[in-house]
Amino acid sequence: MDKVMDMKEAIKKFVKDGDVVYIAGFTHLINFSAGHEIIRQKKKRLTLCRPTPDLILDQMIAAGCAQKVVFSWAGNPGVGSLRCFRRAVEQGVPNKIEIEEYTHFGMVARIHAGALNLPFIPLRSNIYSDLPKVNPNIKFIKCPFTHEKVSVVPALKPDVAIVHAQRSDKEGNAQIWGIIGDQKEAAYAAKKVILSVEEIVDEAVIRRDPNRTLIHNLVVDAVVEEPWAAHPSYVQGYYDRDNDFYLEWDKISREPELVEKYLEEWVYSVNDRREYVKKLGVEKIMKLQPKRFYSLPVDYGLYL
Amino acid sequence: MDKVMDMKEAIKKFVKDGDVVYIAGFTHLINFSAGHEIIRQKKKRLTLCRPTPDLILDQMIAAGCAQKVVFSWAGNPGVGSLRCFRRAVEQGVPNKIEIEEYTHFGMVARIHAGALNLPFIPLRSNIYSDLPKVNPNIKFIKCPFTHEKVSVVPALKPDVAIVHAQRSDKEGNAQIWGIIGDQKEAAYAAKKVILSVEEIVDEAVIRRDPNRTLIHNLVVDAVVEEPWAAHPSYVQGYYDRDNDFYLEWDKISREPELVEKYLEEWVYSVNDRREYVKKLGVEKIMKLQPKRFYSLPVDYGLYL
Amino acid sequence: MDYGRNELMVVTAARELRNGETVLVGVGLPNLACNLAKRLHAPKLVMIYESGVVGAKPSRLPLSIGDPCIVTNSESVCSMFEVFGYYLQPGRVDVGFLGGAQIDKFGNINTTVIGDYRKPKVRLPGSGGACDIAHLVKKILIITPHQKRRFVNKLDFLTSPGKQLKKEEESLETNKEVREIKVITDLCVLSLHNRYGELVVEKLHPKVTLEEVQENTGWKLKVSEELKTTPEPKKAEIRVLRELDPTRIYL
Amino acid sequence: MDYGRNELMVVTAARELRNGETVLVGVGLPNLACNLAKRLHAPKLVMIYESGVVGAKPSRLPLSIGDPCIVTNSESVCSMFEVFGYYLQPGRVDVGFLGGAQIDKFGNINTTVIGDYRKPKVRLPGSGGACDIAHLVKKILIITPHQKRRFVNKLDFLTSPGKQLKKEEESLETNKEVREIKVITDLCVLSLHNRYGELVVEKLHPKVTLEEVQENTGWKLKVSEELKTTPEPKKAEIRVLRELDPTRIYL
Repeated sequence: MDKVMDMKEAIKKFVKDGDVVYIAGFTHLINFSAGHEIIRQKKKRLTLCRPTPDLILDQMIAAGCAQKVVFSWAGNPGVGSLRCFRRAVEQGVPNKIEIEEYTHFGMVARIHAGALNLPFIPLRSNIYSDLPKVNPNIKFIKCPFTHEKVSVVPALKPDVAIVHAQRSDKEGNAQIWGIIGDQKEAAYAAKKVILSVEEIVDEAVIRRDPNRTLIHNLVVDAVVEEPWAAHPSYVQGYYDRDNDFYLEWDKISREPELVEKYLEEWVYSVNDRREYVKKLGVEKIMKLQPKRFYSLPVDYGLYL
Repeated sequence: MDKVMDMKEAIKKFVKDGDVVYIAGFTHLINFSAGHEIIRQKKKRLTLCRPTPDLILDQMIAAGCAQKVVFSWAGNPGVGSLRCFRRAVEQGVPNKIEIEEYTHFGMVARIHAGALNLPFIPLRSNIYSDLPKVNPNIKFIKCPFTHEKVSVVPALKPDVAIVHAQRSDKEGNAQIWGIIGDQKEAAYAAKKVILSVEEIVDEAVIRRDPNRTLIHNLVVDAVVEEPWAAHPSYVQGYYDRDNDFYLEWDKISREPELVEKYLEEWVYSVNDRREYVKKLGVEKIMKLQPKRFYSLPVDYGLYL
Repeated sequence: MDYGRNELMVVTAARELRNGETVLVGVGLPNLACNLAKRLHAPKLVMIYESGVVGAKPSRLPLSIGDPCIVTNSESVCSMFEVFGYYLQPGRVDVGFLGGAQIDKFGNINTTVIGDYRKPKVRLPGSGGACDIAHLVKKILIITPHQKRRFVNKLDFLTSPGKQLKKEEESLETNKEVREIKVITDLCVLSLHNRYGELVVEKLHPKVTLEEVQENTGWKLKVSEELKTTPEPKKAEIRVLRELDPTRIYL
Repeated sequence: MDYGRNELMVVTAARELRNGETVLVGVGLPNLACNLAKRLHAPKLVMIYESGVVGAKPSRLPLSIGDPCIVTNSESVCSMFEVFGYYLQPGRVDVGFLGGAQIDKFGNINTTVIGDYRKPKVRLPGSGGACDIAHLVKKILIITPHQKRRFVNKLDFLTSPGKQLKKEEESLETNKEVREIKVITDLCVLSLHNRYGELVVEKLHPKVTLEEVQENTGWKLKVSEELKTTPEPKKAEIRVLRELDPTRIYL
């Protein structure tokens, strides 16, 4: 019944070769710790789904974990190309990968439909684009009421979703603030859910603000207390995005050898996130610390 | 540009005879103040939409404002019948009303689709029920991907939505906690939105906790500062539900004469909500006050 | 120990709830049954209210399922669309409590109308979430007084499906297997039984006869081959139950 | 006052934004243009980021549209599905900023691939929200360097529609009227014009000739009958702009 475990155990238990894996997070809360552990455990033939693959999928693709990528925008945000992704698509290095692409709205609508257990969902997009020509999963139907033509996409129900949050209790009731992206939908759509958090807090902290709970423990299979799990992505109120690393990756990822070296140094030679953070060093940690800026409490009232 | 006005002006400006009106709120935050003002201004031939008509529609029906009711559960929650609603449906008193009914899921899916500007939305219900036989708006289609049969309902886009919230700034950025029901969807689905709040707060209060903002000012047309607007419904943290009145209404509503008397005393003879609250009296006000029970603040971080 | 009819019904319903199950709670007796189970044998019961509150710890007995006391100190609050969409529709709710003005032998329920839909004798509240719940939960529990006008041979209107008779091959419903339905009355416990394809008398309450049950039922009842007597409430059950409703609103 | 090419582009784009409009902000130059407009002539401009942040007041220049500085002190944060669903899809966004590797004369954009989709020469990032934005906003603004390889006669892939050429009668798109498209380059401003049905040169930047523009464009350009010269940036515009990007990341 106890869901609390470390990342090693969580990945071992819930990610299988060939799985459809959804690592959630739009810029914010991207679970690099889980991605690195998947690389260390040499998981293979994964179908990796994310609207924005970001550096984490770039690294997983370079490490040979991916068979297919389902996405909507494969770039290095604010910087440029995702070069390992491109090498795989353009040259089949280190292996050929299949791609399946949507618009952002299409991707989040798919995971939203998955969370709702709907077979499909309509959206007003796609109709004038070439995307439906290369993706048979973008179809068009007529509205049964207005007879308008509207595009539809199928639900996405990953085998595993990996989400990161600021905090949860040990059952996995998770609270998130800042950009919430696709975190909730991913958790509710997936068959298994690995939740990692910056801190596990007492149940009472969660219950003091139930409207803040984005993910209920019912859908959570593993709870991992993993501070700094998101670096070089960020956690609102806990640490800043490491923009320098996003710029640096642009250089590293130009050369397969440099990528190899990076993975060796920061993933394979590192046992877990604790070691990774130690390696990051005090200076980096201090530099990424924001100033405190608290919300005001709200009154729920005690009704006796 | 200034949206702040009193309830009289808001109703006058935004509710027209014959309009489709959606007063939001599931048990919580039901805007009785707006309902009473609509009665006072003798609005006619309204199509009134609410999953749970509750006492507010019972009173509006009794006052002759309604031509049609779109709903999913027409009862007095925890008490029994909505007797004025029944008299209208069973006996055409004070006037015949048309009804259009759904399941709860169907109703909230309709307003959800309206908020999203989708023409329709699928849901997994209705198929074994007699409801589709009496409501042609519940249709069935085949999923274009899985070929399963699934029920669909059309979007609901009211002319006016009336929502109540704990607080907003004067532009109408509204924060709600406790049961959020259909408040957000109603606001985003409607052509015009009247927002009333227990308190108008400084913009800075809202900006300290942007994840708490349920309704953005973009969709809000009128902001009314109206303490106790929800009584005998309630506002989480501000005042309790007046369960005694819900029980009392069961007696009042048995006799059209008693209803008439109630409306005369508590609606027609009262100029506005301030007078209504004065009439409620100190004892009642004090009795409905919960004890303070605050959430804990969260840290958004200041990123410089 | 002395106990009332409602107390026996609530205790019997509570025993149908298992630890770790997720239950969609209604007000009144169902709410008492859930809270009783949670305090006794099912501390990990997850209580979901259709108002959007999940993991509630109510400080008092709520009159409605939207009471502020179920929000304060709960684990999570979501919108109404979300409670149906994220919990009920994906089959995350094990048990749903329903009630109704009319029930037929397949566990179908009418909460819409007595008489003709267009010319109602009595207009009832309608579906609410009941039809959705009936489509989507694994197990339906019904608590109701046993009266002939309620246990009818033919419903005036089928609001919420029991056995989901009109099963169509291409249908989408999550729970295609024949699911469990238990009807707990003040006379007996009826159960939807695979072998009979309809509700059968499974347990008779203490001192109740089969004849008495049949007299109050609008169709010829089948009886389980393993008919039992409903166990009497234990002292602890009655004690906790009365703590839950100290002013005897429902008991 | 001296100014750079990017500064002129940003100032020109900023002037296209009106007070009270709602704009879907991209990173880089579009973000600068929005913030510039907001500080000068359009204080009521509502900035929406596709990351779900509405009414942002960024304390620094964000590198990405998901930066934490756009969250702190914003008016509202919602999920990504909600920002597309509640703001873009109902037509609540007036202006969208787009960019692209290739643009054709109808304002159609390619951000997907150079070469064949299945055997790409260069795999670009893909649509992101661009295709959705292009379907659903009233006005599209494009800021881009003016190069022949960008301004092509035929796109390798149509990611995001400009004029929405393949208009089908039964289509659902919100903005059925011909909407406004402005392309702001380092040479000129092109505008989708009803009369011509394609992009026409509307304004030439100071010291730029029509020949220079044509040389850098892959199709025969039409020119507005009321061709104007782009007004030079004002001192105040340049001053505020440089305050916004003090370390000259984009300028």
